[in-house]
Amino acid sequence: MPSQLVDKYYRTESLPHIWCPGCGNGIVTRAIVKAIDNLGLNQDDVCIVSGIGCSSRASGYLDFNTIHTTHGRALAFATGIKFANPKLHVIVITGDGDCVAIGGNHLIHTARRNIDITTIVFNNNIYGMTGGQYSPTTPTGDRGTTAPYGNIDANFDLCNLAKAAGATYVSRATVFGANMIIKQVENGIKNKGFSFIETITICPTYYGRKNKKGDSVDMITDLKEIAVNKVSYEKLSEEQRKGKIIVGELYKGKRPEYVEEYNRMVESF
Amino acid sequence: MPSQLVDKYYRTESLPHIWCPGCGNGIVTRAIVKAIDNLGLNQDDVCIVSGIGCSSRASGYLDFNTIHTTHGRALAFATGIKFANPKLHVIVITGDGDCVAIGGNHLIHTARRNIDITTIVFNNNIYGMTGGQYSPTTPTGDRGTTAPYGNIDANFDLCNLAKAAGATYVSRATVFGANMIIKQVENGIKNKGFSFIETITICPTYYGRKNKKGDSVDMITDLKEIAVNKVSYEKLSEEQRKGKIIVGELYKGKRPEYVEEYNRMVESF
Amino acid sequence: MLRQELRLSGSGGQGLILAGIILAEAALYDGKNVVQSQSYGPEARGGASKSEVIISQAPINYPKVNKCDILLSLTQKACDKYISSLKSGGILILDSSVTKLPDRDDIKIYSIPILKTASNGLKKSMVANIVALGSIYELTKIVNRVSLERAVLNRVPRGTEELNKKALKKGFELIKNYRSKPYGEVC
Amino acid sequence: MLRQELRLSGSGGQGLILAGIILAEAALYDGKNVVQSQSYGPEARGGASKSEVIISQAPINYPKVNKCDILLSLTQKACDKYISSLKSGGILILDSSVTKLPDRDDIKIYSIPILKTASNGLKKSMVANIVALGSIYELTKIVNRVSLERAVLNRVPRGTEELNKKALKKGFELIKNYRSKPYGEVC
Amino acid sequence: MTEKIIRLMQGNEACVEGAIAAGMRFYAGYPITPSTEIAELSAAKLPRIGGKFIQMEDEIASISAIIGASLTGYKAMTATSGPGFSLKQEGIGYAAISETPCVIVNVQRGGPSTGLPTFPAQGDIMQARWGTHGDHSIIALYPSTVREIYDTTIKAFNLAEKYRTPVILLMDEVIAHMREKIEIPNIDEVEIYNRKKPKSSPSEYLPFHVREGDIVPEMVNFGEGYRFHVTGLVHSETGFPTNDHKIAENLITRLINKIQDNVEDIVEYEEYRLEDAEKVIIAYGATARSVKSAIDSLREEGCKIGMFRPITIWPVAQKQIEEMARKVKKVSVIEMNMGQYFLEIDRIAGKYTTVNQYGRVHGELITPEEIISFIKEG
Amino acid sequence: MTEKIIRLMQGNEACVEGAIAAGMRFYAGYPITPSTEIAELSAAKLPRIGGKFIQMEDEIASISAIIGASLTGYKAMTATSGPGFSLKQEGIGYAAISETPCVIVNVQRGGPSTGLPTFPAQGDIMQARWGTHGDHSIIALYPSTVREIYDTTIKAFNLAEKYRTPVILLMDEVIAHMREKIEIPNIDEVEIYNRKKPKSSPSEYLPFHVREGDIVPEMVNFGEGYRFHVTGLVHSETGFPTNDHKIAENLITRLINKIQDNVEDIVEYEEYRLEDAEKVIIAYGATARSVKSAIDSLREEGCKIGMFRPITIWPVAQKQIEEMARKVKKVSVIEMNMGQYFLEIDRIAGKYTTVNQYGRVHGELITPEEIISFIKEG
Amino acid sequence: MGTLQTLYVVEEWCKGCGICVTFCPKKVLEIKDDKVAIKDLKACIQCGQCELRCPDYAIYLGGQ
Amino acid sequence: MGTLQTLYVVEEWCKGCGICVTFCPKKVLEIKDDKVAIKDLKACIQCGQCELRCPDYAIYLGGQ
Ligand SMILES: Cc1ncc(C[n+]2csc(CCOP(=O)(O)OP(=O)(O)O)c2C)c(N)n1
Ligand SMILES: Cc1ncc(C[n+]2csc(CCOP(=O)(O)OP(=O)(O)O)c2C)c(N)n1
Ligand code: SF4
Ligand code: SF4
Ligand code: SF4
Ligand code: SF4
Repeated sequence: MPSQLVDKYYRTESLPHIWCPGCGNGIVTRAIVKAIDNLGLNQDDVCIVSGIGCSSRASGYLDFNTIHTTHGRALAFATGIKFANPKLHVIVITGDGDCVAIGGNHLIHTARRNIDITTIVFNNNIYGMTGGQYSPTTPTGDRGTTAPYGNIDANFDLCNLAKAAGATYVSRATVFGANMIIKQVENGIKNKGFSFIETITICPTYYGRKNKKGDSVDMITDLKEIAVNKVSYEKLSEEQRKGKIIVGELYKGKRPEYVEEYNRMVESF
Repeated sequence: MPSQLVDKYYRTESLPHIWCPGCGNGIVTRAIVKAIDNLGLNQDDVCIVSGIGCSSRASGYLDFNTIHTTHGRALAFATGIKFANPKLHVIVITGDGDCVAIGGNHLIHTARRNIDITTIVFNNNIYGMTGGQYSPTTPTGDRGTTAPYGNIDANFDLCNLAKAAGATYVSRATVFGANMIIKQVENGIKNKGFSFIETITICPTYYGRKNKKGDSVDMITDLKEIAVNKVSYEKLSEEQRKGKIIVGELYKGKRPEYVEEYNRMVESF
Repeated sequence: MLRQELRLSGSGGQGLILAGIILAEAALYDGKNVVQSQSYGPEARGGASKSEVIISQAPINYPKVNKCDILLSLTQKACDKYISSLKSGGILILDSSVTKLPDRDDIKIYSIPILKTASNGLKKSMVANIVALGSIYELTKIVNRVSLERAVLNRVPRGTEELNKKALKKGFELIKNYRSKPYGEVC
Repeated sequence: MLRQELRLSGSGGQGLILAGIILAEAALYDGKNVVQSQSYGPEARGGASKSEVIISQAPINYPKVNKCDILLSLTQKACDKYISSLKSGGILILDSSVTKLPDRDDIKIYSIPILKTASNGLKKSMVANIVALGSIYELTKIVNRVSLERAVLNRVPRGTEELNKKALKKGFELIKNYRSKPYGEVC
Repeated sequence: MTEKIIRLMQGNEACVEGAIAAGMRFYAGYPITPSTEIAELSAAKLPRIGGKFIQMEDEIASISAIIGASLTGYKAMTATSGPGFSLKQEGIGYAAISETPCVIVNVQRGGPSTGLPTFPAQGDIMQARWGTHGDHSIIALYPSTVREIYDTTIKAFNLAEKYRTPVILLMDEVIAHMREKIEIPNIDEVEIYNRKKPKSSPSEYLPFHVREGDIVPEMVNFGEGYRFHVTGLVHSETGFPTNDHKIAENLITRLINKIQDNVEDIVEYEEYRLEDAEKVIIAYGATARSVKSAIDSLREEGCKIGMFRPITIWPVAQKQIEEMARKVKKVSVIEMNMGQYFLEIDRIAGKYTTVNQYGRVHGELITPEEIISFIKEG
Repeated sequence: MTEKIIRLMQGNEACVEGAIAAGMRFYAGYPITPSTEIAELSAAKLPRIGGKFIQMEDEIASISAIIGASLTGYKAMTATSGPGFSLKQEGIGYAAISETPCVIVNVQRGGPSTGLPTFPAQGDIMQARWGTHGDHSIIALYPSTVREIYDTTIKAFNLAEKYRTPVILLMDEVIAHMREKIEIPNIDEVEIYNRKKPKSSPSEYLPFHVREGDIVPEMVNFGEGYRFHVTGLVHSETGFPTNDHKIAENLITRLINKIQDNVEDIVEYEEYRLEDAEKVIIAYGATARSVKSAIDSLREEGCKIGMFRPITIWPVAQKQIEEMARKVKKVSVIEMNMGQYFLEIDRIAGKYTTVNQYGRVHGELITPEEIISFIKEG
Repeated sequence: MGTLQTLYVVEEWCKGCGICVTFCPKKVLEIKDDKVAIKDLKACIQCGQCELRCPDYAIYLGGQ
Repeated sequence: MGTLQTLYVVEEWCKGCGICVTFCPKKVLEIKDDKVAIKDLKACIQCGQCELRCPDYAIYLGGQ
């Protein structure tokens, strides 16, 4: 028998999930569900939209209105859903590849419109589903099956990008700090506008193996060392900052929300 | 007989161009050509890549290696060209729609890779070629044929976005300050990396007419009022900043350039 | 008058598409079948622009104008481009700014100051299209006058109704006055 | 031996795809025709995994294994899933961790401690696939031993050659020792 | 009964009016000539009638958004032209496999690529059928008058809902941009198909199960208390992905058969002067108008000729064309392309009679004169 | 002469090896199952032999980048599968109208949409021909053994260069992922077609003019001193856009005819035991391997049956199929789809003989046993 | 009784990654035959660290 | 002579937008019959403002 939380919010008949042993996706997914539970949202009023990738398989396991879309387009589908039925709390689950490789354009435009969608990126620094190719978040120099000599691309700072594009809630947490993810997802959902939450997760099977990061236990404990909050980060020297990730709530803004603006326009007739 | 500059760098047999009377596109195009002339680049070594739109028609008028690609994809074509033949100075001419509506993903990724391409966006705040629909840079509240009641979308700050995505030279100028465009294009070409130059231009036919901005003379002289440099901007009050545009060189960074990194990798074998 | 084909030509911005629509709508009020179409896109930008109207008692299948019965040309360029499409025996209405008259003796040519009337007489060059409509009407009676007036009022921007009524009338007059001159002078 | 079909089954990560490739390559060194294929994608993630090899004197057209002559199963799941695909008269090689033996009396079953040998005897569970190959060889002589050794050395990661040679030998021995036991005990 | 409204209307406008009459209340799009007026009119009208209009960042986002909106219960539409239609192909496949009703308008222009953006063509006929990857079913309709655009747009929505499928509405620049007389029917005379409320309760609801006697699974909307899953992966009746080969085959064949088995309900066509015809022209869209003119002239000269005009382009009216082919001496396919529908007609009719083709790709509507001389020569 | 190299090689690997042998030195792609190994191997190999590999942000960027690279003189390739192939359609049309040589590999998987990502299908046969908007020409090849993948990839590059066209290399998951014996030919035995240097000087160069006796315009590379213009708009011989109807028609028909007029040079096929066959199966790719097995069995039982296997899928080998159809009692098209190539074969052969179809879409290779019973029953 | 009843394991779901073992501050857990096993239930302080990070929902605290 | 020869107009290209007229600091230019016209050549100081912003390359300074 599963836990009450899992029992209530998961389609338990579809468990165990397809994710590898030690994959962080399950941790992030639970954190999202816990946040929804904490907020006491009605399951019928929640819509989970995902793209394609390991992480995007999460939608199938969750007992809400769920849709597993095409690769990279989750935010565009989500925009259609939210705009059509603003009653729904629309939550997007997406991978780093899904969200910012093929899907980058939808990310920046959804942020620009500040439509009330909460996006959680499962950033495992790799394309997991297709077997370990480097992604736009694979740190420079790291390996993937398509970067056998080390990746020469620079990697995105996703939070920076989301903020520049117009997101009004931007935060980052790691699967080590799973409680932080819960809090951020809660706040992201509460923000009336586009919320962007980057969760740093672990793919021991591909990213870990390709880059000799050890097993899932090594990888998750490493995150403890790497993740620092903004205040601490600012105190670090340039040298010390190398390899560190800033976690926490990085930006909160206030701008008109898209659907509300539309309604305002309609009311003005 | 055209001017020496025009005679040398334009395919004069294709002039006069298709742009409307008073359209700013001709001004920006000349500024680019002038910058190339100032730098003394060999015409055979310059490749102009454009997308689809009024502005993107510029490539056809210019006597370099030129390619008019598909809508939104100029930067992806340009990446192929530059990576394949790094000897070429690759200059991308694109519209606000081309570059950041349909083409937004290629923009952020080209910036991320910091590949040595100079991009000049002809930002006329509208989709000109298709007859005046609002674009991601149409200021909120302004009208387009698809925003008959005023645009409810927020508009991008393109320079901010390009910077957050990783561009290493970011600047903005207006067709009023055409000399500034020339200087910026020169510096953009000189920057070994991805350069992003936003030029604010005028579309009297659609953006102007739809938004009662007067004729081209009114619109171009308005730009004088609107454009301020960074230093002056910072001195303005919140209130005074409304409707202003910051012009000048907004960001210069230093990061490894993509093709050089590739070569470095190859040399390391 | 089974099928009448008109081509209104000039340059982009002269409102010829609207003129075509108004004419078509007037014919529709008359209970006729009608098809209106136009040249489109960047072509219309700067270059020659055209609007076509087919008016017919019978249903209209082929919806394009090939050889037209009536051609209006407000610019030299448009005249040069489309003159060959005017049927033998057809009517050519030219703005008087078009100075190089076509070398055809199988058509009737009317050269009248449409643009000047619109910009001088009415202080609004944007009503040239309505002036032209007035002249076309007066010359061809291709639609009922009541229908034409109704169509004009239905399609012009609110607030410009009076101006456009005046323009229409000016158009009628251009032809009325014109008639008094001998044809010889024009051809 | 016109066409021999093998299916190597177990769970993702047990190196069975590599084992299939090595076997196929060995057969190729023997001058045979050969096709190797495998189950793919997320299926292979966590769940059952399989690798298939067809070895034939004649050219191989249909490249898939339907009913196999030889089945290796390293896990209970794999055994349960694929047992029905083993031909009557075929050979089943089971890891001894597979405790629920299939209820078939038309096949020969060999239950041998492949995984244990790999993880205890060699202190490297990753060579289970090579141990299995050794056993398959010893049991079937489906390829030449020299070819098999060459193929192993050609395909395993640099630096692990010795370890793998040892694993192969352990595999041979598992069968050699096994042989001495009466079949009765297993079936 | 209220008075009939007679208006001069542009083709693209009739499309929007028809869509609204059919119940379209969600439009997402990205402008492109010669379809742009559809977006522009939707932007003006929808906000005023409780509908939603959104201009998306590109065509891919547009089709994604309408699929999302449709899943919440909206009748949704997007419109585009060639290059945008190419970009929407992946999304069309998603709508097909997820059985999400939606209408995609493609106002064809000269191709390939940017081609001749402001000139007409009929070059996307085969793409409408085969543009997305994998086996799937599709419905594509093609009107040829402004009034028919209105009616066909309504039909497109009805079929989309009835068969839970994306429906392609094909037009060409000629009919999209021309204005002609249209008599708008009274709304109560128009048959509108609305999504049925489910008979199942949330707990027994199987989102992709077809009830005995039904054509498609009952469709429930997101947010109505039925929490189901939608995916572009092959899925079982539960909606959850599976690799089961039997289920996969059942799903794909069901998707195809729900259309194929109901061809008679879906196909619509016009027969023009066919009664005693010995020669038949097959044409559609604007070209069919030229063909009518040509036929009238040819008939006057005593030529026994008629036209079969498919309004439903896909699925093809195989039975009707076969029957016709058995009776006539020659079938000519006339289209503004290099021979696309011709291939399908040749396949069907070629077994019984001679089939030939006349096509132009020069950016102009084929004229009656051309058709007359083609028929006389060949 | 050096010793022949015999290796065990995966289909996807043979594709990369063949491409490199053909001169491919630029690869841009985005990973997708089951084509990913092509990207992975290109990433490993190209940097070591003076080539360029780049992973782009998506499939659209990938095809754009290879077109760009090709214009600078590189032989360039991208590889993908169903969903990515749908996304590349606009770019394929651009390559077609701009006459830019490039090779697009589509390793087919079960569709539509995300479908069955790890299982084989042959569902993109028609899409390869008709996936992009507008009229255009295309060449599509489909090998069926690992060795043939190697050879056909070389052929794909040769045809791309010779006819200045995008060439689609179709595969299926079965042949892409299986390993078999391959004898790699000596590089000097392989015929490689390289882009010809122009005869014109920069000042007289007309980038889209076909010289008397040539098939396509001379191709010059960006940066070689010829400053010409490339566009996806309809263009004249100068490369500059035009709306001239005559020029438009000339261009489009030339694009189609350069392929159609040279079908004999382009088509390649295998005839298997056809000599005295009364029944013929048409199949391609992995399915053709099952068909061979089935034919061998059927022949043993005395059934006079053979196979016609197109290696060139598009343009179709119309003449050969016609000739064959005249001689046999029945033609059966067997493919892993619901009847795609069947339509084309039915069109061609159906005028002379009975044509039927056996198709499966369950994600497994059709077995010889199935084929045998299909042939016996029908 | 409290602690004794509140730690549950769903054995079929456990993939044996060992994350819970590492995060458990009281060394309550261990991996046995590739699955989690409760080694020392008495030591459990119900901190929930295991449940919070188990990627497979295979261990949790019940009741209250 | 200097100034006199240095200001050129390409009449066919001029679309009469009037931008040059506005930017000319010396009121050298005017619009006549929808085209630019040189009203007062002597006043021209060759500042190049007109050339810099003429969208149609219809006016420029030559020589040097
Ligand atoms: C259009 C398209 N292109 C490519 C793919 C193949 N594909 C599936 S998932 C994926 C990337 C997955 O990476 P990410 O989004 O980071 O998710 P992860 O699997 O790592 O959780 C790719 C490239 C696809 N399904 N569709
Ligand atoms: C795939 C595709 N979608 C849409 C279009 C139609 N289209 C052509 S240009 C354009 C936008 C032009 O806007 P912008 O890039 O700002 O350039 P401008 O014309 O304003 O200079 C659009 C939507 C197209 N050609 N291709
Ligand atoms: S491949 Fe990586 S991301 Fe995907 S399930 Fe396995 S561990 Fe997780
Ligand atoms: S429409 Fe606007 S942008 Fe396009 S040419 Fe005219 S003025 Fe310039
Ligand atoms: S050069 Fe200067 S002064 Fe002379 S005409 Fe031009 S703007 Fe006027
Ligand atoms: S700026 Fe150029 S186009 Fe405009 S009026 Fe002056 S010369 Fe003519």
